[in-house]
Amino acid sequence: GCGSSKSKSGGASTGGGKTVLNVGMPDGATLPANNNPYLDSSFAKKLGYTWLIWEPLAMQDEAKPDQDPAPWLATKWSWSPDYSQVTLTVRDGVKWSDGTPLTADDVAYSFQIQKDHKEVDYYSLAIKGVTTSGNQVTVSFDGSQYVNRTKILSTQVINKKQWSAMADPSKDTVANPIGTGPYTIKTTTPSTVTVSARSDYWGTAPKVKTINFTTYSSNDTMGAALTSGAAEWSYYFMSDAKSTFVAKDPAHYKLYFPAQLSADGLWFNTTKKPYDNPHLRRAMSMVINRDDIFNQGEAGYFKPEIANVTGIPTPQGEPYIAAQFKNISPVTGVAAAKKELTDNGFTYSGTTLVDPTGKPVTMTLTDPADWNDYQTDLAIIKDNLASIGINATVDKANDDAWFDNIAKGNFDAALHWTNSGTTPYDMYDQIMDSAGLEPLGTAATGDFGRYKNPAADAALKAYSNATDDAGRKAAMDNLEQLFVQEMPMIPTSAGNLGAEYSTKNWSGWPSADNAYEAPQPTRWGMEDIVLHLTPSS
Amino acid sequence: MRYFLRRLGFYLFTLWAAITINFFIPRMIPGNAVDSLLAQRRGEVDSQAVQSLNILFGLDKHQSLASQYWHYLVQLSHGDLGISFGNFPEPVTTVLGSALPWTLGLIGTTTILAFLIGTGLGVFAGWKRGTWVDGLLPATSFLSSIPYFWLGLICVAWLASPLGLPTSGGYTVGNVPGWNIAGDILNHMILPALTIIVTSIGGWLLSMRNMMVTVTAEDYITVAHAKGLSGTRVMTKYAARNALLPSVSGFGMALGLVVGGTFLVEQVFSLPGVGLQLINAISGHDYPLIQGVFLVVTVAVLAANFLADLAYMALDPRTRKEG
Amino acid sequence: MSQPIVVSPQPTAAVATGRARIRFRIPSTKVSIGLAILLLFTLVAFFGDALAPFDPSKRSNDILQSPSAKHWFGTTHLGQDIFSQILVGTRSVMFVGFFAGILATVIAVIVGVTSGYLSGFLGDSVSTLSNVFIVIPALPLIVIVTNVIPNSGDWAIALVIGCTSWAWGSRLLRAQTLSLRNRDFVQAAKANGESTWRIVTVEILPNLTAIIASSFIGTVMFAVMTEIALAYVGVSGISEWNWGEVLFWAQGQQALAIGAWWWFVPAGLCIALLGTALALVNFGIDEIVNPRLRGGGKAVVRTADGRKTRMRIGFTPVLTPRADIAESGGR
Amino acid sequence: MTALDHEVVLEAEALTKHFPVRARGRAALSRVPKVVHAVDDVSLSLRKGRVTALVGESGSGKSTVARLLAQLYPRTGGDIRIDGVSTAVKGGRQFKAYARRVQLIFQDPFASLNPVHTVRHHLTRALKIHGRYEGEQSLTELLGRVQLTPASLYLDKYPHELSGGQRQRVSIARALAADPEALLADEPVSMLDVSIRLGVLNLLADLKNRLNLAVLYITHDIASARYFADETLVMYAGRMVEGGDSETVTQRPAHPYTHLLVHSAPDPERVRGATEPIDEEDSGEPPSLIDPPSGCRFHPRCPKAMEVCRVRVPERTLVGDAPDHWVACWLFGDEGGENETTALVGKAGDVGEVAEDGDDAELEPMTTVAGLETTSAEPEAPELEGAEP
Amino acid sequence: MRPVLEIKGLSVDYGVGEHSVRAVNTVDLTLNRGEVLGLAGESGSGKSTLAYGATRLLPPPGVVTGGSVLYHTDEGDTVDLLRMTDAELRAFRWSQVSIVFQGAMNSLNPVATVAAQLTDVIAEHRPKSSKAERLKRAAEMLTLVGIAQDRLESYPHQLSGGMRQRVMIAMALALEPRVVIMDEPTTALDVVMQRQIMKQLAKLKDQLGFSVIFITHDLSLLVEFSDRIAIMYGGRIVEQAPAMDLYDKSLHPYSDGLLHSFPALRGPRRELAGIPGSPPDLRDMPVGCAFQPRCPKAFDPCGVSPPPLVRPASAPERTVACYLHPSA
Ligand SMILES: Nc1ncnc2c1ncn2[C@@H]1O[C@H](COP(=O)(O)OP(=O)(O)OP(=O)(O)O)[C@@H](O)[C@H]1O
Ligand SMILES: Nc1ncnc2c1ncn2[C@@H]1O[C@H](COP(=O)(O)OP(=O)(O)OP(=O)(O)O)[C@@H](O)[C@H]1O
Ligand SMILES: [Mg+2]
Ligand SMILES: [Mg+2]
Repeated sequence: GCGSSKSKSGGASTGGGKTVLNVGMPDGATLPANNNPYLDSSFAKKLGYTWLIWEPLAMQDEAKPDQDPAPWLATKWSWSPDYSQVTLTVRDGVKWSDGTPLTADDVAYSFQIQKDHKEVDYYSLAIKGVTTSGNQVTVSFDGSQYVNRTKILSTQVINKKQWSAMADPSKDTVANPIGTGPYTIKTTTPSTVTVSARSDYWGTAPKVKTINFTTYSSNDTMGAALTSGAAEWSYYFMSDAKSTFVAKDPAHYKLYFPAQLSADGLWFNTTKKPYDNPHLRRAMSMVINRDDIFNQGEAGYFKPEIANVTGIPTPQGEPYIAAQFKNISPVTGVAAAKKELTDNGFTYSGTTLVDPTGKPVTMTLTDPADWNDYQTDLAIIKDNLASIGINATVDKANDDAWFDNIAKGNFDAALHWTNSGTTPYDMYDQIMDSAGLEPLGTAATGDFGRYKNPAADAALKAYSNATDDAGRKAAMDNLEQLFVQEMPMIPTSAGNLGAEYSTKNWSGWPSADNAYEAPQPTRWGMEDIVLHLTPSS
Repeated sequence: MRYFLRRLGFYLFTLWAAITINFFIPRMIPGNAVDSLLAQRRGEVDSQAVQSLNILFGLDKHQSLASQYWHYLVQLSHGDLGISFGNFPEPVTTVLGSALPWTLGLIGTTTILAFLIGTGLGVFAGWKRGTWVDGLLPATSFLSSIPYFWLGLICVAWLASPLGLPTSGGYTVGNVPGWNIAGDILNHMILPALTIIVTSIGGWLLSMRNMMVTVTAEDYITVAHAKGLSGTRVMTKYAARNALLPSVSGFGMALGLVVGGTFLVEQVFSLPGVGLQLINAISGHDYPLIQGVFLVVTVAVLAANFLADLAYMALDPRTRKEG
Repeated sequence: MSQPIVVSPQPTAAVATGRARIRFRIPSTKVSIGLAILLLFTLVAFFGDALAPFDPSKRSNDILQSPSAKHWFGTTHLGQDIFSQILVGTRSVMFVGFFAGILATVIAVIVGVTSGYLSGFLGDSVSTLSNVFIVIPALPLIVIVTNVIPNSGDWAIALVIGCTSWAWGSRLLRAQTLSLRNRDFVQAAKANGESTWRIVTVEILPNLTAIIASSFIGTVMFAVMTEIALAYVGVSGISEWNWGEVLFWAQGQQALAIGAWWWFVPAGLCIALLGTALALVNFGIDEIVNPRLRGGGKAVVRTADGRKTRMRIGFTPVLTPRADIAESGGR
Repeated sequence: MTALDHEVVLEAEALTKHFPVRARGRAALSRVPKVVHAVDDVSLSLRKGRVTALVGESGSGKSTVARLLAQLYPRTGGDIRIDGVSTAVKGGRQFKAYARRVQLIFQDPFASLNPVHTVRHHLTRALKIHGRYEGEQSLTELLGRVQLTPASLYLDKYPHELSGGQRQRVSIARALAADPEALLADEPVSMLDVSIRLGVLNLLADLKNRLNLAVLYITHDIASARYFADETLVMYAGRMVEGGDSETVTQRPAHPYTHLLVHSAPDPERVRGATEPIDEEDSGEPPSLIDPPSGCRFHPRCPKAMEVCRVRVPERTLVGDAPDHWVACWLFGDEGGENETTALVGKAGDVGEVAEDGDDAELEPMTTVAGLETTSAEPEAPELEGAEP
Repeated sequence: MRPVLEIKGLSVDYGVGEHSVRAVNTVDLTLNRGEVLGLAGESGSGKSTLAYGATRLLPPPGVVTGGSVLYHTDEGDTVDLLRMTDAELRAFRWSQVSIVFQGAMNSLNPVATVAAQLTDVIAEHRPKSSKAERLKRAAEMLTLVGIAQDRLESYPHQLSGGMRQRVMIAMALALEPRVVIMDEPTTALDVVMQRQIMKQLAKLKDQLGFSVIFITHDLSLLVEFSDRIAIMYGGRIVEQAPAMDLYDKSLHPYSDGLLHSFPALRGPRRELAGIPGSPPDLRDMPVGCAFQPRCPKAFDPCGVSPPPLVRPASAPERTVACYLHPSA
C-alpha cells in the first residue's frame, strides 16, 4: 500500500487516547494550500476542511432534504411570505478564532461580499440588499428564493475584518483563515493540511483533537491509503471496494452510500430516430439488467439498484410510488421486450432488430472514459441490448467533449444522473419538463433528451402548484404513469452521497442504522459528523 | 555571425510557431473550463454555479480568438503565463514550478542514467558482436518493447511490498517536510526509476550497438589494432568515441522530451509532475496551464537541441571552427 | 603487337546461381523468429474474430476466473473471455500500428527527402515544419486531437498518430539525404542525364532503405504504444477491442490489486512480443538492404590449434590448411 | 597535322569557380564572404579526335574544371561553349541533351557508383537514358570495351564486390554508354595496374580515332599524358600555367612548376643515372586557395620568383619552341613585366631567350629540358597498338 | 643479408567453406634487413591481402589458411606471427612491424588530435614513458617527416592528404620498428608530393635502418626506390628480382608484359605492348599456371600444374615461377 509502513505516522493512535483523524481525498493537488472557501479549486473545498473553519447559518442533512435544517450560527430565521427576504438571528457567544466575537456585521458581510463580487456568488443568488439591526440580519433578494432556501442557509459566515481587507476575495489564498468553526489550521504541507481543535469553540468541544486532510494523487493511492488505514474517511468510487477495502477489515472498514431521490439512467436523444419511439425505449428497459449493473458496474454498493419501473429509488421513494406500480420490476425479459417491439412495427432480420422504417437499430452509448462504473454499466447495457437485436457500441468520450455533447443534445444515448430533491418531482422535472428544453446545439441544463410532452408538462405543473397532499399524490401518480409509458430515460441506479470510513479509531459515524447525516467528507454535513465522533473503545 | 544569427532566427521561429500551435490546438477541444469542472465533479457542482465560475475565469467576456492570442503574446513577453483555471488562483508559473522538479528529478535523471547505461552496454554489445552477447539482444528488445506504464503497474503490484518499497512516486503523503524528506523521496523514486530505466535502456543499447558495428568496420579501427593498442583502448577511444556522435543528438531530443513525454509514468506512480499536470489541464480546459506546459516543453526541446548542437561540436572536431 | 578488345562470350549460369544465393539467402535465426511472430500476429489480425472462442464482449457467469482450459487467459469482471479479447483486439493494434507507421513513414520520406534534396527556400521551410512538429509534444497533442474528433475509430486514431509522428524520421532522412545529395554517385547519375525524380527515387531512396525501414519499425512501435496508451487512459474510439482496451478495463477494475493478474499480463506481454518481433526484423533489415553487410558467411571458425574463434577485425584467424586444396603443401 | 585541323567541340573561356566557405567562429564576423578560388580564369578547348591532358597537383582544380564542363556546378564566371554555342544548363531535358554530348568519368570510382545498385543497373540506366539500350547485348558490348569480360561475371556484381580498377572501368563504360562527343575523364586509370591502364588508355585512343571523340584526360601520370594526349595543359592552384603539345610540355617544360612536376615523376632511368638527380629539398606546401598568393600563385615556391611575380598575374605567352606551346610565367613575359623584371632580377631577358632557343645551360631547370630534348629528338605520333581503325 | 621477415607458404582465403576464394596462394617472400622490397602486380592479384594476411589484420571474411610468417628479431630469435596469441600480437605490432594503410584519411581517427594518436601508441608500448617524453617523441617524429610541430594539436581533417600520409609514416616509425609495410601510400597524391614522401622515407630508412615492403602499381616508382621487386599474379608471387635486374630483363612473361605496359616519361617513346586477355577469376582459377591463358609463350606443362617458384639456372640471385625458366 502507498506509504504503507512509514506513513503510519499520521495514522491512528498516538499513545492511549486517540486524537487524530485522517481524511483523504484523491484530488492530486500539490500546491501551496489555498484555503479560499469560495473556490472549488481550493484545498479547503476539495478536501472539505472549509466546513470546519467557516460554519453555515444552519445545518441541513442532505440525505433528508425534506427535513428542516438545524440552527447553527443562526439561531432563528424567518422568510417573508414571498420568500424574497430572510431575517436571521445571529447566535450569541460565538468567538472567531482570533478571539473577537461574531457579530451581525460579519453575517451581513458574508452576503454583501456575494453581492459585490459576482465571482464568489456561487449560487447566483441575486442578493438585493443586506441590512443589520442588533443581532439580526435581513437579506433581501430579487424574486422568490423558495427553491434556494437551504442554499442560503448554508452560506458560510466569514470574518468581515479579514475579508474586507482583501483586494480580491476570489484570488486570495486566505493564508491565515479566521473562522468560527471548531478547528484552526495547524500546519500545511504540499499534500496535507492539519487542523486542530479550538479550545474556545462555541459548541461542545470536539473529541477529535487533530484532523489531517490529505490529498492523494490518484484513486489508486487513495485506495491504498484507505486499506492500510492511513486514511480513515474518504469519498470516491472504488471499483473493488468490497474485495480490496471492506474485506481487509470487515469489522471496521465500512461503506455507507445512502441514496438520494434521484436516478442515474440511460438518457436518449428523443429527437433522433428511432430513439424517439417509446416502444423501443420500453423494450430496452425490459432487458437492461439493473442487478448486474449494481453488482458488477457499481461494485455492489455505489449507486443502489433501481428496482421499480417508475425509476423511483426504493426504499427511500417507496411512499411516492403509485399503487399499480408497487413492486413492479422494470425488467420483464427478452420475450416480452421482443413482443413489445414486434407489436409496434419493429421487425427482425435474422437476429438484427429493424425499425419500422426498415433500418437496423444501432446506437452509440457514450460516457467519459474515466468513469469506471458507467463504463461497466454501458458494457452490460450493450450486452443486454444485443439480446433484443440492437447493435450498440460504446464510445469512451473525453469528459469535456461528452459534457458538451450531452448539453447540446449531440448523442444517441448516455448514462447520466438527474437532480435530486425532497420528492421524485425534481427527478421527473429534469427528465420531462420541456421548460428546460433547448434546441439541439444549444447547451441545456435539464431535459438533455429534448423530451417534449404537453401531458408531462401539465402534470409537473399540477404537482408544483398543488395545495394539498391529495393533489400532489394524484399529480405524482400521473407523472409515474406517463414516465412508465414513455420511458424518456431508462433509470438504472439511484443517486447517492457516501463515504468509505473506518471505525477502528473513531465511532459515531452515520450509517444505515444511525442515519443522522449525509456521510460525505466534502459536504457541509461533515462538521456535524466530526462533532459526533468519539474514540472507539 | 551570419550563421549564428540564422540559427537564432531558426530557434525563434520554431518557438513562435510552436507557441502559436500550442495556443490554437487546445482551443479546438469542445467545451470550456467551466463545463469541464462541472463534468469532473459529476453533478456535485450545482448548475447554478456556472455563472460565478464564468466570471471567475474571465470567460464571461467574449473575446475573439485573435485578441486572446494577441493578449497571450503580450502576456508572454512579460514572462507572465497567466493564472491556472484548475488551480485557481495560482499562477501557471507556480504550478509549473512545483511540478517541474519532480519531472526533471525523476525523468530527467532516469533519462540520463538510461542513456549512460544503455550506451555503455551498447558499446560493449557492438564490440562483442558475434559472441554470446548477441544472444542477449532479443531480451533487450523485449525489455524495451514493454510499455512502461504496464511495467510500472506490475512493479507496483508485485515488487513494491516484497521489497518494502512505496508504490507511489513523490513522497510519503502527510510527511511534514524536513531534512529527512530527501531520503524519503529517493525511496519513493526507486520503483519509477527502475521502470523507466529498464524500459528505455534497450533503445540506447541497440542504436549504440549498431553504430559500433558500423564504426568498427572503419579503417582507423583496423589501424588502431595494427598499432597494437589494447582492446579496451581501441573500443573506447577509437570505436565508441566515434560511434557516440549520432547518439548525441538523439540524446538531446530525449532530454528535451523529458518534460512532456511521460505523463503515464507520472500517472502510474502518482508523481505530481508536469506530464500529470498537462493531462489534468487538458481535461480541465485549463488553457493557461496547457500553454504553459507546452511552452516549457518547447523551450526544453529547443534548449536540449541547442545543447546537443554544442555537445556535438565539442565532440566532433570536424564541425568546429576551421583552424 | 596489337591489343584487340576481347569480348569472350561465356556461359552465365554459374554466376546467376551465385547471385541467387546472395539475394535469397535465408535470413538469420533472429530475423526468422521475428518474421514468424509477425506473421502470427498478422494472421490473428485477419482471423482473430474467427479464431476467438467467445464473443469478446459477451458476458457470462464465469466472473473473474483465472486461466483455465475454457478461458485460456481467464475472464473479466463481466465474465468476458480475455483470450478472445486479445485475439479480436489484435486487428486494431496491427492496423493502427502499420497504418500509422506507413503513413508517418511516407510523410517522413516525402518531407525529409524533398527538403534534403531540394535546396533553397522550399527545402528550408519544409524542414522547419518538421522541426516545429518535433518540438510539439506528440502524445498530449494526440490526446487533444482525438478529443476533437468525436467517435473516432481506428482510422482516425491511426491518422492522427501517423500525422503527428513523422517529424523525427523526416529529420533523420533529411540529414542523410543532405549527405547523399552531393555524393559522387548522385552527381554521376545526374551527369549521366538522369531525371531528378529518378535520381531521388532510384538512386537516393534505396540508400535510405535502412533508415526508412528502421524508422518505419520505430514508428509502428510508437503507434502501437501510443494507441495502447491512449486506450489505456480511455482516449480511444468506439469500443473496438484492442490490447489497450483490455488494459483499460483491467486497470479500471484494479485487476492487479484484486489479484486478477491474468487480466493485465497477457496484453502487456503481447505488446512486448510484437515489439520484440519488430526489433528482430530490424536486425535483419540492414543485412537485407545493404549489399555490403550481406554474406559474411560464418562468424565462428575453428582455428589451426583447434579452438573456436569468431571472425573479428584486427585479428585474422589462422585456420588449418584446407584439405581440398591439393597444392597447399607446395612450399 | 595541327590542333587547328580539328573542330572544337567543347570550349571553356575564362572559366572561374569559387566555392563559398561557411565561415565559423571569429572568421564569421568578417564582412567579406570567404571563397575557395578553385578555378580561376581557365580557358581550354576540346577538339574532335584529340585528347587533351590536364595535369597538375592535387587540389589544383582539375576535377572542378571537369565538373564545370559537365555542368554539374554552376560557374562563377566565364563561358562554356558547345559547338560554339554558349550553354548553361541546370537540369531537366536540357541537361539530358547536354549529357548525351558530354560525359564525365568521375575521379573516385568508390564514390561514383551507387552502392545499392548492380553493374547491370548502372549500365542499363546509362544506355536507356539515351535510348541506346538494345538488350543484354549492348551491356556485354559495353563491358567488353573496358575489358571486363566475361560480362556475365560482372553484370550482377555490386560495386563493393569489385576491385578499384574494376570499378573504374565500370565508370568508364557508363560514360561511354551515352556515346558522347566529348568525354571528360577524371583520372580514369589511377587505380589500375599498368597493363590494364594501358588497355583503357588504348581504348580511349581508339574511340578518339574511330569516333572522333574529344577527350579531356585528367591525370597525375605525366608519362601517360605524354603518350596518350595530343595536348597537355598544366594547372597550378586553380590557374592554367602552361599548355601545348604533349611531347613538348613533358619534355621541355617552360614553367617552373611544370618543371618541378615533370622532374618529380618517378623515372626508372634516373637510377641508371641517365638523368641527373634532382634535389630540391622541400618543394614546399601547396598554397591555400581561400587566400591564394597574389600575382603568380606559384611564386612562394618558385625558385626563380621575381618581384613582379608577387604583384601581377602573368599572362599567357607563347614560348615559341613549338607551335602552340604557351606558358603563363613572367620569366617569359615579353612586355608587361619586362622592364621591372629586367631591372629587378636581370635574368628575365635571358630566360626569355633561353626559352626561345631552348639551349641555355646556366639555368638549372632548362638544362634538364635541354638534356631531355637531346634524347627525344622528334616528337612523333604516339604508337598506339590498335589505334588504327 | 639477413632476413627479417620470412613469409612461407602463406595462403589467405576470403570466407570459409564452400564459397571461399583463395586470394593468396602459398606465397613465399623474404624481406631482408634494411631493404626496400617492392610488391607489384595486377589489381586484385592479392598484394594487399598478402600484406594484411601476414600481419593478421585482414578483416572478416578473410582467414589465413596456412603457412607461417617468421619474424627474426635483432637478438636472433624467431617468432611466428601466425602462432601468436592476441596479447603477443598486440605487443608485437607496431613495435616490430608497422603498417601504413592505403587511405590515410581513413587511417586516422577523425576525432582525435595528431598528438593523441601519436602518443597513444607510444604509451601502449612504452608504458614507462612520461607524458612529456611521449609528446617530445611525437614532435620529433613530425619534424622527421617534415611537418611543423605546431600541427600536433591538429585534427586529421585539418591536414592535407599529403600531410596525413606523412603523419601516418611518422606514426609508423614512432616506435622504430624493424619492418614497415606500406600499401599504396602515394597513389592519391600528385607526383611532387609523392616524391617528397618517397625521399623522406628513403632518408629515414637510411637513418633508422628498417626494412620496407612497398606495395604499388607504379613500376617506375618501384624501380627507382626499391632494392628488390616481387611481382604477383593470381595470388602467387611469379617473379622476384633486384629492381634494376627486373627492369632490364624480366623472366616471367607477366612481368615482361607489365614492363612493356608503362609509358616512360623520358627517353625515346617506347612501344607499349600491354598484356592481352583479362585477369583470372579467383573462383575459377585456371588449372596450372594462372597466367597461362594470357601467356604468349605458354606451352604444354603450363596447363598442368602451377609452376613452383624457383631460382632459375640462368640467374640464381632471383626467383621466378615459370616453366620457361626451370630451376638449376
Ligand atoms: N564542393 C566544394 N566546396 C568547396 N571547396 C571545394 C569543393 N570542391 C572542391 N573544392 C576545393 O577546390 C579545390 C580544387 O579541387 P579539385 O577537386 O578540383 O582538385 P583536383 O585538381 O581535382 O585535385 P586531385 O588531383 O586531388 O583530384 C580544392 O582546394 C578543393 O578543396
Ligand atoms: N571481402 C572479400 N570477399 C571476397 N573476395 C575478396 C574480398 N576482398 C578482396 N577480395 C578479392 O581478393 C583478391 C585480392 O584482393 P587485394 O585487395 O589483395 O588485391 P590487390 O592486389 O591489393 O589489388 P589492388 O591493386 O587493386 O589494390 C581480389 O581479386 C579481390 O576481388
Ligand atoms: Mg580531382
Ligand atoms: Mg590493394
